[in-house]
Amino acid sequence: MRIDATGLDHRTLNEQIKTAIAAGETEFDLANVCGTRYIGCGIDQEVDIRIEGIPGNDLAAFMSGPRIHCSGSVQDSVANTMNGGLVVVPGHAGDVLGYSMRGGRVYVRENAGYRIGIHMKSYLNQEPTIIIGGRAKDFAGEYMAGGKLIILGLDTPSGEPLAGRYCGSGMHGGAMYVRGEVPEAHIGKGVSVEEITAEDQEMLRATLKPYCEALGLGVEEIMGAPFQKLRATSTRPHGQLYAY
Amino acid sequence: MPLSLIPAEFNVQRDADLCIECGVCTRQCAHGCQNIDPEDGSVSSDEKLCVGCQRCVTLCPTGALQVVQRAEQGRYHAVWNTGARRAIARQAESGGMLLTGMGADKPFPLYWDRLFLNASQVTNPSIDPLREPMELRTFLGAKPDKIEFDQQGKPLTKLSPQLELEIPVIFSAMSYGSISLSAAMSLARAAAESGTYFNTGEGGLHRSLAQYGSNAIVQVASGRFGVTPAYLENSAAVEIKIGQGAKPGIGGHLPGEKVSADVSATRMIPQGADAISPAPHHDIYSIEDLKQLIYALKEATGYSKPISVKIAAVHNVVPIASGAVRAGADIVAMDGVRGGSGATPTMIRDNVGIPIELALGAVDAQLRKDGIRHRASLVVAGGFRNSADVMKAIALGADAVYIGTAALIGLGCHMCQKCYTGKCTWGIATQDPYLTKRLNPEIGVRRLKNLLRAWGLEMKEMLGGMGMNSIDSLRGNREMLRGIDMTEQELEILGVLPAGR
Amino acid sequence: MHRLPDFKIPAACGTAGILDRTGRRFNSEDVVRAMSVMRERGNGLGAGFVVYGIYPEHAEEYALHIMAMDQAGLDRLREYLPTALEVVHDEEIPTRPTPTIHDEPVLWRFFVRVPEKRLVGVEPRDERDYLVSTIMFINQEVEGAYVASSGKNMGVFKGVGYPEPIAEFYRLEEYLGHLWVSHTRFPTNTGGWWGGAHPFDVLEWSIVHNGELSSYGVNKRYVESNGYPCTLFTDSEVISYMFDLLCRRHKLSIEMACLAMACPEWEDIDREPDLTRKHLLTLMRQTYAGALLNGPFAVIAGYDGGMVGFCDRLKLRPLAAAIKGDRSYLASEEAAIWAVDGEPEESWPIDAGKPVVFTLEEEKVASLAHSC
Amino acid sequence: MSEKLSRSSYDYLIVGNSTAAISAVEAIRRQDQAGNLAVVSGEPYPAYCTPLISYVLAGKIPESRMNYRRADFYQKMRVTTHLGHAVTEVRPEEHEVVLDDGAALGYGKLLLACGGAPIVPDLPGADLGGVFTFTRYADVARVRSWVQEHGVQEHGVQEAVVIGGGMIGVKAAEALQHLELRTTMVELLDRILAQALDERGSVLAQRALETAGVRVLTSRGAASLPGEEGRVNGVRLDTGALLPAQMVIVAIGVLPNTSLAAEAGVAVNRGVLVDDHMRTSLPDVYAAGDVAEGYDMLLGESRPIAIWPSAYLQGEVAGTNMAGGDQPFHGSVAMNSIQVCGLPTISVGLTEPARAEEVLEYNSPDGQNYRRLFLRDNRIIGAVFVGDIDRAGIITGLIREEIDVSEFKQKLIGRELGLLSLPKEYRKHKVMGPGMEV
Amino acid sequence: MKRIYTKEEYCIGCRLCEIYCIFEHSGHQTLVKAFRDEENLPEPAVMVEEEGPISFALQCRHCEDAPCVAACIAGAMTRDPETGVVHHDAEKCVGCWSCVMMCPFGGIHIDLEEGKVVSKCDLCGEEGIPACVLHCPNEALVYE
Repeated sequence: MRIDATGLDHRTLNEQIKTAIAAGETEFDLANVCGTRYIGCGIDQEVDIRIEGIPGNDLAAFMSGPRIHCSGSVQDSVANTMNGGLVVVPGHAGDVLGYSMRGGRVYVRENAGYRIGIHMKSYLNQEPTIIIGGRAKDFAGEYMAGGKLIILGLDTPSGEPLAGRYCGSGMHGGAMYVRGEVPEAHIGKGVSVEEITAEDQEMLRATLKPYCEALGLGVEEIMGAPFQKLRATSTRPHGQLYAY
Repeated sequence: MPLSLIPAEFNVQRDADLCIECGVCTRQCAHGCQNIDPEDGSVSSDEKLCVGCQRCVTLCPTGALQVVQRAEQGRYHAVWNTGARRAIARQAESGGMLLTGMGADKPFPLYWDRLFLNASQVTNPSIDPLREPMELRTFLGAKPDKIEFDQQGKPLTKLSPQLELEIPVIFSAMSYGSISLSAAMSLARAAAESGTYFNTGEGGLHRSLAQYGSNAIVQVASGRFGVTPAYLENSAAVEIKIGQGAKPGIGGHLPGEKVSADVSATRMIPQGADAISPAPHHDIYSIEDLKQLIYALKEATGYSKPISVKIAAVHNVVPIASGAVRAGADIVAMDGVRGGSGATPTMIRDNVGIPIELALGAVDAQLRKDGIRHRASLVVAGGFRNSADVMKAIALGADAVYIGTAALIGLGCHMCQKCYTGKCTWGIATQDPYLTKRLNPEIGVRRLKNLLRAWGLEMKEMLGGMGMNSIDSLRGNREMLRGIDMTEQELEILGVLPAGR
Repeated sequence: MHRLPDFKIPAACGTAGILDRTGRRFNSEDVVRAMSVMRERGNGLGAGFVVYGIYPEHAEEYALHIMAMDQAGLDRLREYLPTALEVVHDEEIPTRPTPTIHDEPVLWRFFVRVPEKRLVGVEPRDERDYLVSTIMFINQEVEGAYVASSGKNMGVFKGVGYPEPIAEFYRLEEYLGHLWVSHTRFPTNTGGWWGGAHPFDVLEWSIVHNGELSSYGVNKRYVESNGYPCTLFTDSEVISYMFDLLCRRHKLSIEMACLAMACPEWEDIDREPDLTRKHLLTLMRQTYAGALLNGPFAVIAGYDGGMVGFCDRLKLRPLAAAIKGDRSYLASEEAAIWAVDGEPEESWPIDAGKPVVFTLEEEKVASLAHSC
Repeated sequence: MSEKLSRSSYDYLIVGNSTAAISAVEAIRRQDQAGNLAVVSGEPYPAYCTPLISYVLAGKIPESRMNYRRADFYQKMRVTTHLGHAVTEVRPEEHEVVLDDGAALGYGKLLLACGGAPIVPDLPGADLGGVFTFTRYADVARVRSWVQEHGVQEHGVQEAVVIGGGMIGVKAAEALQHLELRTTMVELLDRILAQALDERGSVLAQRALETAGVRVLTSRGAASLPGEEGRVNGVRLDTGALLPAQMVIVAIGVLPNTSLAAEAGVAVNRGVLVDDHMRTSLPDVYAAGDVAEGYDMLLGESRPIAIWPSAYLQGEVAGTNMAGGDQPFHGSVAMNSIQVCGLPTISVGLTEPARAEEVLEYNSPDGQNYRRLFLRDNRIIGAVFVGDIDRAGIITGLIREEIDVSEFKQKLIGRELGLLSLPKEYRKHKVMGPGMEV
Repeated sequence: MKRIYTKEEYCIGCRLCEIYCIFEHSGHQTLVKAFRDEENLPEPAVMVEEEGPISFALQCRHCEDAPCVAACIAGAMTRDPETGVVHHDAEKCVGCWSCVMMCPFGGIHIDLEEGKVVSKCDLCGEEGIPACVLHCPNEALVYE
């Protein structure tokens, strides 16, 4: 189903999509999207949504199932509290990407903004994955409680850090994998930097495979460079704060 | 280990003439204070461990026990009283922030007690609620400005989604995790059976409570625990928690040891890991971000549920509340400085925020002035003790009231303020299976229903006394209030006349 | 003229209204006779009349009846008025010295139009809204002047005293109108204030009221947040604004407006079998919770199309309705109606919460009551 | 027709007056308040508590406590009693029985609950005075009068021998010892109570008897009973040794009283054969109690199980079905609770280690308490409790319900046995029965 | 018949049921006096089993098919055909422990020295609410 988003407000657009899903439609091509918010929000069916243009904030918020393919870049708060599904971004992403994301995957080809992957968490077989092709700004993986946040640093000019300051501060679960190094001064309290194990290596290869397929990259090329792994030193970062 | 300098807080008095050494006290104490000698069966108390929860006192079959707060210890000092010295000793020994539970225990001015309700005498009749219908039914949600009709006289105006309350009292946010499942179950069932609502807090909705979804206000807090499309769907309303009266500006933190298998499943986080709710929502850094989240939730729920925004009453609560209404909130919940909590740093609880009375008076007035009062309902929270407090709040302009502490006391809480230890001997603020059993939800539900019924009866009586038969006529009716012992400014903020005028 | 009180004074009252549905005009004698029967319902501290159809020569202008505390007050008004309105004509309201009537204010009437240019840039572009805000401005800001009535082809005559001397004072027997509504008052405080007497009026809406709204505070804040600052601390003021708000601004029918003000109880709504109506009532109660009048009241509202009488949901105050010939009557006591023209053809005490609307029509009104 | 009028006729006739008969009466009355009902017994007493005869003999309880039911039982149940008249013949064709006085009683349904009779061995001297069996109320009087008659004489009764170390023998020996006779027990097998207890149980029981003063000789048989003047004066053992005794109680077992049934043409094996509704091979004739063969759940075969609870339950099933109900008998499990001179012992089911695949054992540190569980196929098939028997019934329940205990068997053998030892679900659905929510 | 129901999940292990059972059968007017009279302190007919967080009170279930009645060789255990209550006549009891052997709940309390069953729930004389139920602070025992 093709929907021309020109002049459509988000409520109307989403209603059209939801109505069509209820009627059995599984594929959507949204044309001329320019800043429409909440695309895919709250949808819990496995449908395909292709977006031509630039979607607005809260793309894929509270989403649980759809596969969203964007044509270029996206704005802020993408995959907010996302429960499942896929978001593929060939361009860059704004701030607060994947906040409190519990499941599904977000693939960004280029850079991402500030505060990405905050409070990501995993539960049982739900494990959220965010892969950033380029770099991330400050506060990446803050309060991270589960899942995988992978930063590849592709096309990084020399001297540019792969992740900004306070990377992983308050982290108490999950892991960040950085292809290259995060400057020590940028690494948050309670985060340890570890070497990649053979197991990690396998996991990364498997995780990156669909990413590379979706964005036309070579897995082995990416795997060729060394990764480091950032993990929480404790699942109880604030155990010592209080007088009981 | 060096000697602890923290003085005992309580004196456990056991009347030897009455004690039959049955050992009930020793089995009920969760803090290790009451002990039975395995050799001769004699019972004794280690007073340093006593938290004053009164469990042993209540269960003692012969009334042999009394637990009383110790008088000031050592030399009297008006400033450096025992409490202040005890706090310092605790910190000197632990190096940690002082933690506490329940609402602030400092003697803040209670404006409720300085406000008086009106009653009819001669010039208009009071109404007898025993004989005549007395309406407490309240709807929460955005109301239309006016109703428009088509040519045939059919109303064109559509009503926004509403919560329908048979009594304008809601059980406020208490998460499963901070309270036991039995307590949560009691609240949920009592709400359902009394025609009101309970609030999940940010603990998710336990599977056994799913059946009460239509009476659940589900919270979306910064940790987003348990927030899934299904969670949002199975609810009566969704509440974005920005702040809490007991700890404005700071986040929440359920220690890993309380994250049991069941709590983990409900919050959808790993067992044993800390459940941290950061201070801010990292997707809300401004009022337009709030609007973005409000509409994200409206989209996610198909515009079928009211979206509430809960904020702590702080200094600039007026523009915040006004902003929330303009951002599309259907309900604005405000929690005052006396609001409760299962765990909060004492200094924050007792020093940050403002009383709900003043916040309500100011917010309601401003929203009316702005002509947007109908666009959101106001729910207020923070230390509502009785039906008169509720009536006064409604007269000040609230649509409904959240009660937390009152509900917990109804369930059996004895205000020892040790919720954060997870050793609640009343089975309320604990996940210890030995302790949670103590709250039988059958009893809990009955007690809460009784409480609401009793308040409802009183409210109807007061309403009738004021010559009204609908709570609608009290809402914002500040004519029904008079103040005493207040400054002109306080009176002005509350919008009430002094008693005698 | 005493100063305006700054608090609400409870009062009990007697009311009467007489409408000639064919529009035939008559003088004050009938309504005064009706009021005389109900002398016990007042205590001489306030009475008044509203009469519709008295200024056919100025039918297109708004008649502002002004009560000024003194000449200075009137002067201030004279100074202000032309800045806001176009004054077509003005004159003193004729009175005659009457025993027991004293402390009268300066009484003047202005026939005004709203100049087109005034509406430029005003949202919404409605001359009546403009006029309302102008009246509100006068009442609040022009010291010593108060607008007692402001509708077209009608006027309010009121003061401190019993109805008969007030009528005599204002020389009401000289006026002819098709609708007369009167009120006598029993305020509980000692002092009466001319402006505080009934009827209350805003534009063509005039209200006489017997009762005591427990919900006054709510209703006041409701109309205030809709742009009607309440300056007089009387229920009637609030009700008159309510009618203007609901009927003119919200375009509700009179029946709907009354429904908003005296909507059925939830118990009845819950039992309502007609789902469309149930939806309407639910919508009404939720939207107009602030308009719901609670506590005892019996209101006669006059307007350019007739009059409506309605009582609270529990019928705590009396109001009777009657029809005889071309005339329709409303009064606190049925005897007041009999006193005018003997036994009516039909008469009935009106039902709780159900308005009785008598409209001005060419044909005779066939139905008795427009209950909704 | 006229013949039938000349004799008494009952809708329900019960031969026998012990536990099976009484529970049958109660069961019939639960079903049928109207039908007429009679009990006929050769013993002249109202139903009494057979196992208590040793207590009466020992003087531990007065005779007044022998009644199994209250004095008004037969009246309340509207039962006609024909006591003191044994049935000599059953005539199934005529639907009647004949009593020893020649009277005939007609029946609609007949229950044979005539119990068992003690085995009297074919020993020389077994007919001498002072040689008794000990299964009936009358035996108490006989023993007691023998002791009283001869106790004052020079050669009065001072020594007694009990032949047989089974349950009856043990209780008899305990009673005799209580009467301050020097008592010796002779048991053919290598241990006493061999049918009930396992070896260690037997050792503990024997020790208790010995502590009380009873001399116990195992692996010995009686060869003859010498005597003079028609009175027994000793027991000659198969070893040749002579035990002097002025009184001998023979307690080597009980056999079902099948002759009446067999003569009437009822199919009989070791006991009267019955189906699971307690019906015999003849129409309208039922059998229950010690006379019948009951289904042994653990052995998976029918055999006479001469134990009190089984008799009671069979009687109840028979009575229910006679009166038109439909209640099957699920079988029973051998079990005995015997207090041996103050030492409580309970055994349930199969307590021979050879039959078990697994044996769990508990001994208290002080040696006072002993517990053993015998398992096969993850189910308990037998249990022995000595000393601390408080919660033994829980195990009985597990045996009777054939519960798979593989998940929690270790908890059953720990020090504290309780319902807590059982899994929650089982607590809820099986053992707790009505009124338990877990 | 009315029965005492045990709700294991709400039994808090306080053992007040035992205490009030003792008091009820002590013949004393006050709890304190009952416990002071140690010589005549009755055994409770209700017993709390407890292990960690699991606990429940147990008393005679007054079973429909009462195996203790079947087992009793002394006629001391009887089941009232009308009320369904299983009675124990301590006078008749000889301490053979057959009932103990048969009770699948282990709900019969014995005294080896006395040589008899010393307490078995009698539903407090079947009048009113049994003491254990009445005093259960958490309604883990109900009588219905």
